[in-house]
Amino acid sequence: MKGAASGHYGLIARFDDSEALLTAVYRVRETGHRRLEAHTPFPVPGLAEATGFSEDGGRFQVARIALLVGVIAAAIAFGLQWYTAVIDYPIVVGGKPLNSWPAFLPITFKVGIFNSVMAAAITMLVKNRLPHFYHPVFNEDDFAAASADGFFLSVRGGDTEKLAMLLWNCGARYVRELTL
Amino acid sequence: MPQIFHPRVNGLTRILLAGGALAIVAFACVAWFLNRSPYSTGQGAVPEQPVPFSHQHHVGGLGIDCRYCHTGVDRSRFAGLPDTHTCMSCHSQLWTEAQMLAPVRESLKEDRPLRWMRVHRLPDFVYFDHRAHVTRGIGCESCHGRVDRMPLMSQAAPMTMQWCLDCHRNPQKALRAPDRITAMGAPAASDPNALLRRYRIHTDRMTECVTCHR
Amino acid sequence: MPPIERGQEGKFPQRELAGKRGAGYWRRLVELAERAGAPIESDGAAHSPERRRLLKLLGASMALAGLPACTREPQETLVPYVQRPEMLVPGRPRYYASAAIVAGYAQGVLAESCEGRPIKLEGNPDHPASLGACDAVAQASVLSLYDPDRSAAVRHRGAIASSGELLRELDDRRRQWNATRGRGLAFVTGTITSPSQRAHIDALRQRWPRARWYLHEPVDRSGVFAGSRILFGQPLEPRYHFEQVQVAATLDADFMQAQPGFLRHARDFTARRRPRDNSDDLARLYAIESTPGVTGANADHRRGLPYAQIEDAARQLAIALDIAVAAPIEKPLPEHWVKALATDLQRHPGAALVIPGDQQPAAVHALAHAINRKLDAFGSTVEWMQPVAYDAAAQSPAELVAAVNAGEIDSLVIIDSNPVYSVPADLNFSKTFRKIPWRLHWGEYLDETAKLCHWHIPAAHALETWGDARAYDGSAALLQPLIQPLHGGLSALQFLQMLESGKKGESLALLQDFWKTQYSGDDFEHFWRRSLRDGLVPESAATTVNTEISPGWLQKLPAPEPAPQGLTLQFRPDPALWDGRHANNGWLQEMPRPLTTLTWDNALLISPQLAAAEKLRDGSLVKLNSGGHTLAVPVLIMPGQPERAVTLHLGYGRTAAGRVGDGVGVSAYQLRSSQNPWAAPATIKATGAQQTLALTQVHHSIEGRDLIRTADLDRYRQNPAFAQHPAPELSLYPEPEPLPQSQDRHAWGMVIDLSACIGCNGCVTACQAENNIPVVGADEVARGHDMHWLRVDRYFPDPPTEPQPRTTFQPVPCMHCENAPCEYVCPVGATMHSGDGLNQMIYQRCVGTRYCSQNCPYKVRRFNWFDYTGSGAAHPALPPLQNPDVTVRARGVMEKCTYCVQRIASVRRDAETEHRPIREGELQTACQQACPTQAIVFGDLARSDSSVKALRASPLNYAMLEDRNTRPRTTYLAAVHNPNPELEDD
Amino acid sequence: MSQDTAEKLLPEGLTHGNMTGRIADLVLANRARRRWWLAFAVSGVLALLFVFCLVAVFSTGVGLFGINIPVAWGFPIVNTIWWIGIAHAGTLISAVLLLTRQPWRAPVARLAEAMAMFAIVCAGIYAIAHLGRPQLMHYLLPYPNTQDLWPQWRSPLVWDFFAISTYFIFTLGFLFFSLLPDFATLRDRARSRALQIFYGLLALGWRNSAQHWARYEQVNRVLAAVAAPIVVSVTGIISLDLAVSIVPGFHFTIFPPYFVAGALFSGFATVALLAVITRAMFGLRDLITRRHLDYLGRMMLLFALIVNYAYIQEIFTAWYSGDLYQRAVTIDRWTGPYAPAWWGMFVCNVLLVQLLWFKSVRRSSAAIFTLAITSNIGMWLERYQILFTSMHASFIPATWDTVTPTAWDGLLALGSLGLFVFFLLAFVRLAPVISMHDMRSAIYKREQQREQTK
Amino acid sequence: MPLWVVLAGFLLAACGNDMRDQPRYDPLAPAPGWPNDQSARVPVEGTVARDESLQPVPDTLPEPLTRELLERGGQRYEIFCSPCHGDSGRGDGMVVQRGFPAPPSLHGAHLREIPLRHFYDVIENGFGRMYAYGARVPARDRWAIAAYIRALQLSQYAKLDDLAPRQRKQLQRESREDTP
Repeated sequence: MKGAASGHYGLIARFDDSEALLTAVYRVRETGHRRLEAHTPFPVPGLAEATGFSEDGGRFQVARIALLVGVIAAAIAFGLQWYTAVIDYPIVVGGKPLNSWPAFLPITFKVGIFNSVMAAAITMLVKNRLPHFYHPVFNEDDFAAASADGFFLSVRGGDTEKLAMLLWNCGARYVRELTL
Repeated sequence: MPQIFHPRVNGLTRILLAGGALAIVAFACVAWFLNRSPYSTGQGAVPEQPVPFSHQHHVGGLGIDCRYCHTGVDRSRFAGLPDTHTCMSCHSQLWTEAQMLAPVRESLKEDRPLRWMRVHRLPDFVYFDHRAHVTRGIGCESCHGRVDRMPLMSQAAPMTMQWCLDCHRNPQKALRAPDRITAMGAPAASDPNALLRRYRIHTDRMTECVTCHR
Repeated sequence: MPPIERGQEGKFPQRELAGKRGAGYWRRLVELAERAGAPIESDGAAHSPERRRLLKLLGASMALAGLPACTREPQETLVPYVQRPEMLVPGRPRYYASAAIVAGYAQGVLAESCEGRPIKLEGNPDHPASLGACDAVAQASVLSLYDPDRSAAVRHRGAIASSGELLRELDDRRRQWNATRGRGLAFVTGTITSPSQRAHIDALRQRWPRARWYLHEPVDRSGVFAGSRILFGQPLEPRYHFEQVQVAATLDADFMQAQPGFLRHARDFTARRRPRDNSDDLARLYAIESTPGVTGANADHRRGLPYAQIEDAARQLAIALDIAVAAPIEKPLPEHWVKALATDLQRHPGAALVIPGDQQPAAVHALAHAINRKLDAFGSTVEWMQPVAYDAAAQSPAELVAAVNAGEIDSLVIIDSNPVYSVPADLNFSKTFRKIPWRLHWGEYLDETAKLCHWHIPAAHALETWGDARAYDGSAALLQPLIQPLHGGLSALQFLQMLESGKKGESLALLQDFWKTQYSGDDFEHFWRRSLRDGLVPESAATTVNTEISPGWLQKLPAPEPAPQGLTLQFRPDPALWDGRHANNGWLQEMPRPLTTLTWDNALLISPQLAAAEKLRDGSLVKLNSGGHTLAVPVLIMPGQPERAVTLHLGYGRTAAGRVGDGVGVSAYQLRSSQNPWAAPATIKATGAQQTLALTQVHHSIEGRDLIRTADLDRYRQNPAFAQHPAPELSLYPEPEPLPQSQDRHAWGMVIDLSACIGCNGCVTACQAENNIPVVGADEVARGHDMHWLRVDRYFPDPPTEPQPRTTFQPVPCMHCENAPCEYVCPVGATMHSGDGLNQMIYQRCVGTRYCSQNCPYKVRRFNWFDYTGSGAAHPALPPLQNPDVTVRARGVMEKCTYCVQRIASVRRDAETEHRPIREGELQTACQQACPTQAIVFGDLARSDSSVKALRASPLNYAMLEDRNTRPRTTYLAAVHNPNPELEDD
Repeated sequence: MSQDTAEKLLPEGLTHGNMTGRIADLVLANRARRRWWLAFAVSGVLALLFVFCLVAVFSTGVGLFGINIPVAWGFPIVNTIWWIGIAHAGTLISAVLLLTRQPWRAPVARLAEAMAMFAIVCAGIYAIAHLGRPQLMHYLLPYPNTQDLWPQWRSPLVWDFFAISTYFIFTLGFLFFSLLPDFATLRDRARSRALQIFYGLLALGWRNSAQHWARYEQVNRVLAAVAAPIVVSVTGIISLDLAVSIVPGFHFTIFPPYFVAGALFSGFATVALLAVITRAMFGLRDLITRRHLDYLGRMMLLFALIVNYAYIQEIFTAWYSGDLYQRAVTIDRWTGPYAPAWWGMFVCNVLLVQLLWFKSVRRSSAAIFTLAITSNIGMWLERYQILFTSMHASFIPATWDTVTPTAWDGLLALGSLGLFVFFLLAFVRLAPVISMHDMRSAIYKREQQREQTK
Repeated sequence: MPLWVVLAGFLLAACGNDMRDQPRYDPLAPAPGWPNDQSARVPVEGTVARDESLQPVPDTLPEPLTRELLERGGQRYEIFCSPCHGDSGRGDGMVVQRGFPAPPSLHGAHLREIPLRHFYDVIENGFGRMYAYGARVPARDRWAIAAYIRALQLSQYAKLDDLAPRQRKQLQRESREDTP
């Protein structure tokens, strides 16, 4: 099913290998385009940075979020155990002290880990905007190659003519228009 | 590769995700609420009794003491229900013709007991003891509500374990003087802690499992 | 279309259930009840079921949230009294004194009655035969009260008949008997100690003098009276006073388990054998046994001899004591042993006692009592009295068979006896029995005999009727009914009265009529009520007789015979089923038999030596041949069994006992002969097949672990603290706080005296009765799924082949460890600790991880592997019997001894309500209450004056596995034995 | 790793395109073969058997298992621990190899992850099935209830409950993220609309964008970093189930590391087993090479040695501690009713694995296959003997008893294997058995290295 | 599908007896199949329980007259008697006001003379229209009520001389104790 409304989204160019793509990315960014995406079948080192992704992407980097959430969750888990065992319904068990804090650690750890994993996963999906089933780049007929051996660069908006020339000049195999 | 999905799917996805999250929260809330609602505690339900016996009339109106009929409250774990004889103590003279009391008279005549529907029903694994409460200053009203205002008996308190524990952790608010146990609408005791000492209530023991479960 | 029989509404729907079997019994009852009370419209309106069903369906499918459920669960009802009896407060149990009849003799009980239903039996402290203790058989009789297999209707040729027809038929018969003065009429009874029954029987005999009277008692005590005839020329019965005994020797007498008065004997004798102080003198017990029994297991010196050699041993002893009897042909006992025994006996004149076994022949009795006379025991440790149950006129089953074959019997009335099952096989009784033209049976069950009778009349259970019975010392107890007969049976007096007068009398009136003839005072009413309340008729004990041994007794002794060569097969009454009469009782079937720990089966006890010789293991099937009959029996290796003797218990192999007892074990009666009822030559042959035995304990060696600490008296006197082992040096655990000492706080604890415990398992059944412990059946027991909360561990010495093993017993309930390992591993907190030291088990919280059991070092936790109590179970719980104060556990939950927390709660609340401390003796656990030897003491460790506290301070007190730092609240007093120093080398 | 090892792990002539095509076609193009259908049917029947047995157990009671009072934990717990061990290896292999950037990870990681996923499912089901009242499992959760009750936090089983559920979610996430780019590949290559939608939904709209990849690698790194602690802690907690208790054979402080090693041992064995089967079944001998088998064999040997050390340590401790009960248990293991289990374990885990010292053995498919099976059997026996010998004869001799497994035990065990295989077979048809994007990266790395060498 | 079957098995497990309803008879529970479905049964006529007294009922108060006894009697009088006899014993209780035939005043000459035992017997066995209260009022309470009635009468016609000397002293002592 085609999209109901059609309009112009941008351009997409296919390159033969990652180097060509990388140089094209640099070139296009030099001309001031910011809304571009490089599509490669595997992670190409440096490519993401070239498209404007910063490795330690600010405060909301996946690992940091994971750590933070994990620590908070662990604290909550410990607090819950302590509260329930010491405050809410203290009962003597096996002659052990009410606040058997070493026994609370495994769950504290588990809950921390669990939440940090969830946080990492969710952060990744959210920052990648990921359940995103419709995207204009899929309107490109050959885009399937991006998951095998195709290296693509899609640029949104901008001055179509100039950009197309630039991409040709960077050695694109072809440059095509992307509809909305 | 052609597009697989319609653009609207993106929005739909978001709605579904949000809806899913919301549904989980809603389910949790509903479950929480329902668990404590009269629907599952049985509060307020009025089972149909063989005789529409009105506590409002007998207790609120006539001022008969609870123990006249529930003779076991201060002697046994089980409060006891009046035998037919107890009803007939008065109704051999009052309303001797009333159709409404026909089952009572039948019962006496045929030596067949009345079968009252249970209103308060703890699970069998809970061992509640009326005597332990009634002789230690907990009045009927604390658990059964304003019986003197109930035309037909219904359960007033949730009777969940949490409800029991609320009082067992802090019984002061419910204590009464010994002569006020069966009184309805009695004001709270002025010095609950004195009563606590007077009744020698073991607040430390009262939340132990074995107090109520065996 | 056949007419459907319907039970009348309100009455027990017996007809529907008659003859039905299977696990769904109670369920079927419920269905019947539902059918009987068909729903009636509330407003008397008219609709057909279809329409209602439509509505219900709609209602169910259209429940609107928030409305009180359209169709709730069926409402529960409360059914109060029409007129509540005085003093009966629903929810509070009341107690009635009565008596349980164990092997014919009365044992005083108190029946706990909840709203008029008997729930549990406990010992009557006022009764001389129990002194508050209660054995397993008496405990279990309340289960048989509610046994759904009990006979519920008069039957004629197997079909249910009306009692009117029966009366008409009886009238015809009685007219005939009156005419012939009873010719051709015969009665069969068992042992009857009831004075009123005997009076009625005497009346019958007077009425029909030509009628014959046969006594059939499979476990008869004829040897006792035959022995006394030899000595005194008249049948007398000895009464032992163990409280006086300093040295006792038994000649195959299991007086702590299998003889009348055994509870009292055990109580009295162990009281002399437990040290409370290291200056105490302890009594000493020598046992000579043909089969290892409880008494022998507790003896200081024990010798096992085949049945036939007991007499030889008696002769040896008599000779050693200078009694001029003929010497035995071979001397079974070592000389030094006999000598030591003789000197020991002689050292305590007037405090020594030799006890002959009830099943031993007359000669042994005569010899034993001659020895007693010699030891000045008459009048001190043994007294003679008129027999409690002895009927000189009664004839034996063998004579009955002869009479029948001679055609002299045309009517047979069987009074609560089961000869078809239990008459020895050589008489071929059932075949003869069928020849009798008219046979009538009165009994509780439609048993083997009843099925072969023309008429069967259901008997009321002992807890349903008025009656009386005498105890071992002859004192009479009155039996009160605790409930109206559930199945409308007749009491014994009613039955006898019916025979006598053709009318159905009133049970109470009949009994009172009899006792009015016995009572000479003027205030009969007071006498009567007092006897009922106390459970004992005052001053009714049998009169003692001062007699002397008649001079010619030696001549009356039979000559010594050579011991038979080859294997002897010995018979024993079963400790639980006795002669088979309790076979349909699940509690008894599942009670681990003392010493063998076998349940649900009888096995041939063989000695380890024989087993080694025949290459037999526990459970190996052998072909047992005796007297021309052969049985396939599994064997069980029994250390201490005489090498050339094997023992088989009576009471199994029933075919018409009921759904519980049918087909359990094999019937020893098929090998028994009427001539030689207690021992017979036999052969065994291994078959190579194997059968699983439902044993509750399969490992018999204590493996050198210090779980049971014992010492002999000398060592104890030297080192009273011998049981105190040094604590582990380094403990990772924090020390617990000391016990609370306030008046309000309790610290429950238990001390079990290993010196006193004789391993009788009475406590196990008491706990079962008190705590709604289910019966699980043989397969489950065999899989290790037994459910008793209290087990009695029994250890044989290593190696098991030692000829004279000393067996040790150790009751193990939950220890209520202060640092309970079971608690901290439960993920849901279903088992936790209470402030007064109980290890609480909260069933409804348990999800069944079984981790607690893994971590309980004592392995006292039990798990409901299947639904053992529901209506689908093999032995479903009987609702009227269950203790209403104890949860009936469901599938998948763990359970264990709770220290009878329901009793604690109830007694404590009584005391607190009355603002007083708990009285001494007011609070007893069920096991404590039942124990004949008072080996179990329970109480409050926080009270300085409690007996538990005192025992805890004893140097003998130790905790099992104390090195695991579980700090149990149940501790043990180490056992102290009193062996004869002269027999040190034994 | 030197460059030539990387060389040999990948066949020549492998390009992004043809590699992707080959692996994707295993899923998309090839019709399932008879062998597969047969195996699928058989395992399906076994899985149904599993379900049937579960229903029987749930509706009748855990008494169906061969357990009783001294031995209250039987087959279900043995199998739980065993399956969890297998699961752990899967996760750990994938994660640790990722973190340490082992070049031979790519072809075997997917197998390891899938195996972990299905093993944890089996383990979880077993853990529930062994409960007496599984319908009340929620009592282990801290949720506000009208009884005001909470779980008992000191119990290792509560830790377990959290551990296994955490681990389940983690494994699911790990597997899914590993699959995400491959789902996109399959989406892009699928022909039928149904498959496009199926994989399209699973791929979440993955666009292979550079930034996607960047964050993807970040999250994979986080997951991998977390994997090790998770695995160690989960196994550790499982082992604490035993170690916390005072049962003589359980009460060892060495249990956690010992269990981890054992888990890895059985896990590597299972991966090796699957690798052998996969390369044979799908003709992937050039992608999963003998070198890979060699590496797997080495890992098996390594962890086997650790496990052997633990055995020695355990025996030594029992002897050295002087604890009567410990010593009795140890003797019992060798001589008691369950001695065959111990000796079987000894043969499998101690003797046979020594064969792996030989390179020829490590590189032989058949040998690895055999040893993998024996190692799994050995590890199962190890768990079996730990549980049964420790429990059947503990402190009080009167309580000693043995227990025999019932038919239900056996059927359930068989069924769980069937379920595992069933899931694996289905997985193999629905998802690529070798991680395509990892392979593409590997090829790219090789190209880069060649560039440099040029 | 297997999931559902497992779930069904799970539910089966949940269908079992969860101990909320146990196969046992709690007080006054119905017993299907027994007469009138009653689990509570009447003890057999003529049996004597352990807690029953063997002594004949005495003619006067069997225990010393204490304040505690009078208070107990007063409380029980309020519960069981006052609905008909009224708080003051004049036969004007609430139930009488609603049509129950009026009982005679307890202050009638006849009743002031009558021995205490009479009240005991009437409570136990009933009298005329008054049903028996023996089941509701245990023996000690009967004496307590009787004593209280006597005290009520005395309060109306106070004559100390009517009391036995011992009781008189008792009362005086009690009242003396109470005054400070």
